[in-house]
Amino acid sequence: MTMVDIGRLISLIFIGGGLLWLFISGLKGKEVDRRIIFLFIFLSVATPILFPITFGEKATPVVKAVFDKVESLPEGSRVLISFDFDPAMAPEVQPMANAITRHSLTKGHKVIFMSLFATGQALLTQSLRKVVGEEFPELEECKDYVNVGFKAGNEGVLNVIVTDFKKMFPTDVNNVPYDSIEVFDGIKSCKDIDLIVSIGGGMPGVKEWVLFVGDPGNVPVAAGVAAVVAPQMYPYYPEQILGILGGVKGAAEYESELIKNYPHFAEMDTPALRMMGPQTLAHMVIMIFIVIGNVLFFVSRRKRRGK
Amino acid sequence: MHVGKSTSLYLPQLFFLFLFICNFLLLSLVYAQTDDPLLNSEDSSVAIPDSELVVVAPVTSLIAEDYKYDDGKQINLSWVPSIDDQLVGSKVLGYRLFRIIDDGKPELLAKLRCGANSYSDGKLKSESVYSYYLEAFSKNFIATSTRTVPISPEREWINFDRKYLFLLAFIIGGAVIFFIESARRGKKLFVRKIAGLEAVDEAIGRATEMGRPILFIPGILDMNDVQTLAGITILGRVSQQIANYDTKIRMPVSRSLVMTAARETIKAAYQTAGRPDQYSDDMVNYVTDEQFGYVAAVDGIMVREKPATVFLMGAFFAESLILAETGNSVGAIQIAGTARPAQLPFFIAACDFTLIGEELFAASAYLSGEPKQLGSLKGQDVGKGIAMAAILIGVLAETIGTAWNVEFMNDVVRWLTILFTTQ
Amino acid sequence: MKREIPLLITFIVGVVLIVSVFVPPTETLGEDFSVFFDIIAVFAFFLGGGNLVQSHFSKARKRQTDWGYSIVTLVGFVAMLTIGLFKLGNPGGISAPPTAEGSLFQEIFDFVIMPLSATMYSLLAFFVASASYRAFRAKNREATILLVAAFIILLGRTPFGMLVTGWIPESFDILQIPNMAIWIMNSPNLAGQRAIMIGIGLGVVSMSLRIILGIERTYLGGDD
Amino acid sequence: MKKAPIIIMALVTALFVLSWIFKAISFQGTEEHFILSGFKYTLAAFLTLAIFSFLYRDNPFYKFAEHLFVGVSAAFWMTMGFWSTIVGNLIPRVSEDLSHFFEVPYEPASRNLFYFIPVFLGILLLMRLSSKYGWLSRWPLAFIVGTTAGFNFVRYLRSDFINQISATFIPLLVDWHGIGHFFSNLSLSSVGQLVTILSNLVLFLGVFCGLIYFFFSKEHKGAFGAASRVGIWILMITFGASFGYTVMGRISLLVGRLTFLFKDWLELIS
Repeated sequence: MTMVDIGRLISLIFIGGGLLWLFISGLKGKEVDRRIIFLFIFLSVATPILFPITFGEKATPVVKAVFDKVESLPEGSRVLISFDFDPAMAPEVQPMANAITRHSLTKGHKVIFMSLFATGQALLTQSLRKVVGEEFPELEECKDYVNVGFKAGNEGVLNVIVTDFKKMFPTDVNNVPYDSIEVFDGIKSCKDIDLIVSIGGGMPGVKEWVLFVGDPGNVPVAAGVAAVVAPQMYPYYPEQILGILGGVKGAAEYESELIKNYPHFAEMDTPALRMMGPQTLAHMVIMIFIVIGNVLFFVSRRKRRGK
Repeated sequence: MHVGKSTSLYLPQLFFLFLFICNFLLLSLVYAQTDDPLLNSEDSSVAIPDSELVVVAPVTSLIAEDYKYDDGKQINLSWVPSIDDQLVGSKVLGYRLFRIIDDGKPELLAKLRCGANSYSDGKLKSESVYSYYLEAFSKNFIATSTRTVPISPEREWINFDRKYLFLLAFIIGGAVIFFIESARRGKKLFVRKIAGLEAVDEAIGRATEMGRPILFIPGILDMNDVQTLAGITILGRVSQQIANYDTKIRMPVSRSLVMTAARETIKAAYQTAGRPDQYSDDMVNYVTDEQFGYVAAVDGIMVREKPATVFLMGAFFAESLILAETGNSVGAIQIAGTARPAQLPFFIAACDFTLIGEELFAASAYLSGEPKQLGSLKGQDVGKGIAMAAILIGVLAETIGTAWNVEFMNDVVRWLTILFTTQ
Repeated sequence: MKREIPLLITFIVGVVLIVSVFVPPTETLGEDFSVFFDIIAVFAFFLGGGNLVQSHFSKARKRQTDWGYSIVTLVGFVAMLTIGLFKLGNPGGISAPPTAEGSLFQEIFDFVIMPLSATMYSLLAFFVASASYRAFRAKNREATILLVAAFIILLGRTPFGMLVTGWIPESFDILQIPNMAIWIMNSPNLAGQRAIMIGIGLGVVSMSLRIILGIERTYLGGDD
Repeated sequence: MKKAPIIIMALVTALFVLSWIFKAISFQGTEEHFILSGFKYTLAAFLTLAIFSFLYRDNPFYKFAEHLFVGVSAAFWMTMGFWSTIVGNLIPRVSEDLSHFFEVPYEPASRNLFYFIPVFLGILLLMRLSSKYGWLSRWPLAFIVGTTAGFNFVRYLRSDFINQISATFIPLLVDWHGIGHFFSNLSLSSVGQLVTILSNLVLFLGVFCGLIYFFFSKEHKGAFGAASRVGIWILMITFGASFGYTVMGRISLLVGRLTFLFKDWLELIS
C-alpha cells in the first residue's frame, strides 16, 4: 500500500463514517449544522484531488457505440479526427479527443488529424505531442498518422473534402505533398474514410460534419461535445451520428471503457476520469444528504403525529 | 393526393423551370463565346500554357436589389451559379465579387465559395450609385459576368417587414391600455393573490417588531436592465410601508446609477408617509461594480447586521444562491424575485417566497392596489390568451397537417409561423 | 414642474424608442442611446465613488465598529485608482491599454481580484449542497416533484445512474436514469422555461407601458 | 479572553512569511523576480483561504479580504469605465485637443454634437450634490428609465414572447403511419416513436398549463385551477432539473480553487 492508498482509505472511511454518525445523531433529533455539510463537501472534493479516485464509469450506450465502432474496425482502417474546438472548450472536450486518438492508434488504425477551428490547431499540436509523441514513439508521421492542420472556410472545407480531399489539403502541415503521404493511399475523399470523429460543439462542428459529409457521403460520424450542447445533438442519434460523448462524463466513460479493454491505459493520464472523481464523490455526498434530510423529516413528522 | 387549391403551388416551380431553361440557353451562348481564342488571349494572366485550360462558364442572372426596409444601407445580390459549379468534380473553384462605386475603379468586395448564390452588401451610402459583377474562376481561367445596372440603396420610412410585430405590439399594448382605462373609470377587476406579495406586509412588520433592519438588494445590473427597473418600482412600494412603520432599511447597491435612483425612490416614499426628516442618504450605499466583490460585502452585512427581512428583487446571476443561503443562515425572511430562469431554482430552494418571472414585473402594480395599475395585469392576461390560442391552433394544425398531410392545415401552420416570426 | 418635465422626458424617450423599431432611419437609435447610457453611468461613478469614500471615511473618523477595515477599503481604492488613472507601472505608458500585459494594474487584478472573485464564486459548491439538504424534502406534492426531478438529474450525472439501471434493455432505455435525465431536460424542463419566458415578455411589455404612460412613477421622487 | 485572537493573528502572519520564503525559494532559478513571485502566490493563497474562512463564520481575515476586495475592485471598474467609455468612446467624438492628449484617434463626424447630450445629462446628474438644484438630477434618471422601458418593450416582446410561441408549433403525432404501425412498433426506447410523441405532448401541455398558472385575473378554481396546478408541477420539474444540472458546474469551480491551493501554492500534486 502506498501513501496515496492510505490517504485515500482514511479519507473515505472518514467521510463514510461521518455520514453514518450524522444519520444516527439525526435520528436522535439533532439538527445538522450547515458547517458540517460544508466540511463534507470540502472533503469529498479535496480527497480525490489529493489522492486520485476513479470510479468505474460504465459506458452508456451512446458512448459505447463510439467505442465499439473504433474497436470493430479492421487494423489499418482510416479514422479522421477533427479538433473543432477552441481553448475555452478544451478542458471539457480535449480528453475525448485524446482518448479516441489513443484507442485508434492502439488498434493500428491510420489516423488523419485536422481542425476546423483556427485556434484548434495549437490544441491539436499539443495533443499530438503529448499522446502520440510520448505514448506511441514508434509510430511514424505520414505512415501511421498525418496532421493536415487547419483550413479556413468552415463548412466550405467539408463541402470540398467530401468529394476531393487533396483539393483542400494538397499537403500536410509540414508541406509533405499529398501523394507521398502513405496514410492517404487509396483515399480520394471523405467517402473512403472509415470513421469520422468530430470533437467540438461550436460552429462549425459536429452538426456541419453530419450535414455536409456524413449524410451526403454516407460516412459514419461520431461526436464528442460539451455537456451544454449535448442535448441538441441527441436528435441526430443514432441515425446520423453513431454515438455521442457528452461533456466530462462522456469522456470519462470512454476512458474507463478503454481501460477495461486495454488495462495498460490505467497507467496513463486519464484527465476526465480524474475530473469525475471530485464530481462523483460530491454528487454522492449531496444525494446522501438529501436522503438523510428526507428520512429525518419523515421520522420527525411521525413522532409529531404520534404525540 | 393534392387538393385543387394547391395547384397554385406549382406556379413557382414552373417559373423556376422556365428560368432554368432560359439560363441554360444563355449559358451555352456564353460558353461558346469563351471558347473564342481571341477572348482567351486577351487576359494574359489567365492563359497558362503548360497545363490544359479549364474553361468555366460565368454566373448568370446577376441581380442587384435594394434591401427594401432599411435606412438606405444595404443592397442584396443574387445570381445563378456557373453551370460548372457542381457538388462533385466542380471546375469552378470559387467566385470573386467586385463592386464599382460611382463609376470608379472596380474593387474586390468578397471571395465566395462554390455554391454561393447570394450576397448582402451593407453599410452603403444612399447618395452613391453601385454596380457589381462576379468572376467565376477555375484553376487557370476567369469568367466574368455582366455588370448589374447601377443602383443606389434607398431609404425607407416604414419597415413593412415588421408589420406583424407591430400588430402584436399594438394588440397587447392596446389591451393593457384599454384595461387601465376601464379600471380608471371604476370597473371592478379581480386579481388573484400572489403569495410572495401577500407576505410583504408581514415581513416588514416582523422587522419592526424585532427592531432589525430590512435589506433590499436590487440585483447586480444597472438601470438599463428592465429587471432592475422592476426592482426599483417594488422598492417604491416597499419603502412606503417601511416609512409608515418607521423601520430601518439598508440597501447596498452595485451600480452608482441604481444608488441615485434608489435614493430618489426612498426619499419620495418617506415624503409621502409624512416623515421626510427620517430619510437619510445613508440608507443606500454604493459598494462596487464587481459582481463577487459586491456579494462579499453583502454577505458581510448580512452576518453582521442580521436583517430580519431580505428582499432580492432584480437581475441575479451566479450570486443568487450565495446571497440567499447567507440570508437564510441568519434567519431572515426572504422574498425574492427575478426574471432569469436559470436563477429561479436557487431562490425557490433558499427563499421563503419567490416571484417567478412575470410576477416580478406585476409586483409593483399589485402592491400599489390602485385600480389602474391592476388593470394592466388584466391586459397581460389578454396576451397570455393570445399565446395559448396560437399555441393550441398551431399544435393541432401541425399535428393534423403532418400526420395526415392535410394541405389546409399546413397552410394554417405556415401562416401562424409568419405571424409569429420576427424580422 | 419638478415632476412634470421628467415624466414628459420618460414618455417622449420611451415612445420614440418603440416607434424607432419600425422606422428604418431611426433604427440604430436604441444602440446610440445605450452609448449615452454608458457615458451617463461613468458620470454616476463620481457619485458612487464619492459615496464609497465618504461612508468609509466617516466610519474611520468616528471610530465606529470595524473602522480599521474601512481604512483597508480606502487605501485599496485610492491606490488602485491612482495606478489605473495614471497608468503607473505600465510598461507602455499613457497610450497603452490599462490592462497591458505585465502592468501593475493587471498584476493586481491577477493576484488580488481574480483569486478573491474565483473563491467567492466557488463558495457556491458549498451553498448548493446546504440548500439542497434543506430544500429538497418531500413536504408536500410540489416539493416532492422538485425533489424527484433534481434527484434523477443528479443520479444521471454520476456513474450510479448507469450502474443501477444499465441492465434495462435498449427497447426500454428511456427508463435508464441517464436517458430519463436527458428527457427531463429536453421536455418538461423546456416547457417550464418557455412558459416562464412568455410570461416575462408580457410582464415587461405591461410594466414598460405603465412607466412610459407615467402611471408608475415612484422612482421619480416627491415634489420637493 | 483577548489572547486567542492575538495568537491566531501571529500564527497567520508567521505562516504567511514562511510561505513567502518557501515560494521564493521554489521560484529561484525559474523566475527573475522570485521574491516578488513568492509574495504574489502567497497573497493569492492567503486571500483564497480568507474567503473560505467565511464558511465557518465571520472573522477578521474575511473582513480584511472583503474590504480589500471592495476597495480595489470598485477602483478597477471605475478606471476601466474612464479609459474605455470616456477616453475610448466620448473624447474622440467631442474634442480634438483631448484626443491628442490621450493619444486616441479623433473621429470628426457630423453626428458628434449628438454626444453632448449625455455629457449634459451626466452633469445634470451631478447636480444631486447640490441641495438647491438636486431635483435636476431627475432628468437624466427620467431619460434612462424611458430608454430602458422603450427599448425593452419591443425586445422582450420579440425574444421572449413571439419567438417562444412559434417555437412551440410542434406536431403531437411524430412520424405517424397509422395506429397499427404505432402499436406494432411500440417501445420505450429513448429514440422511439412513443417517447418522441410523449415529449412533444409534455412540451405542449407544459407550456399551456404553465401559462394558465400565470393568469392574474381569473380565479384558479375548477378545471382552470386543475390546469394551473399542472402548471405548477411543470415549473417545479423545471426548477428541480435546472438545480440538479447546475451542481456539476459549481463543483468544477471548487475543484479549480482547490487545485490552485494544492498545486500552485502547496505543490502537493504535480
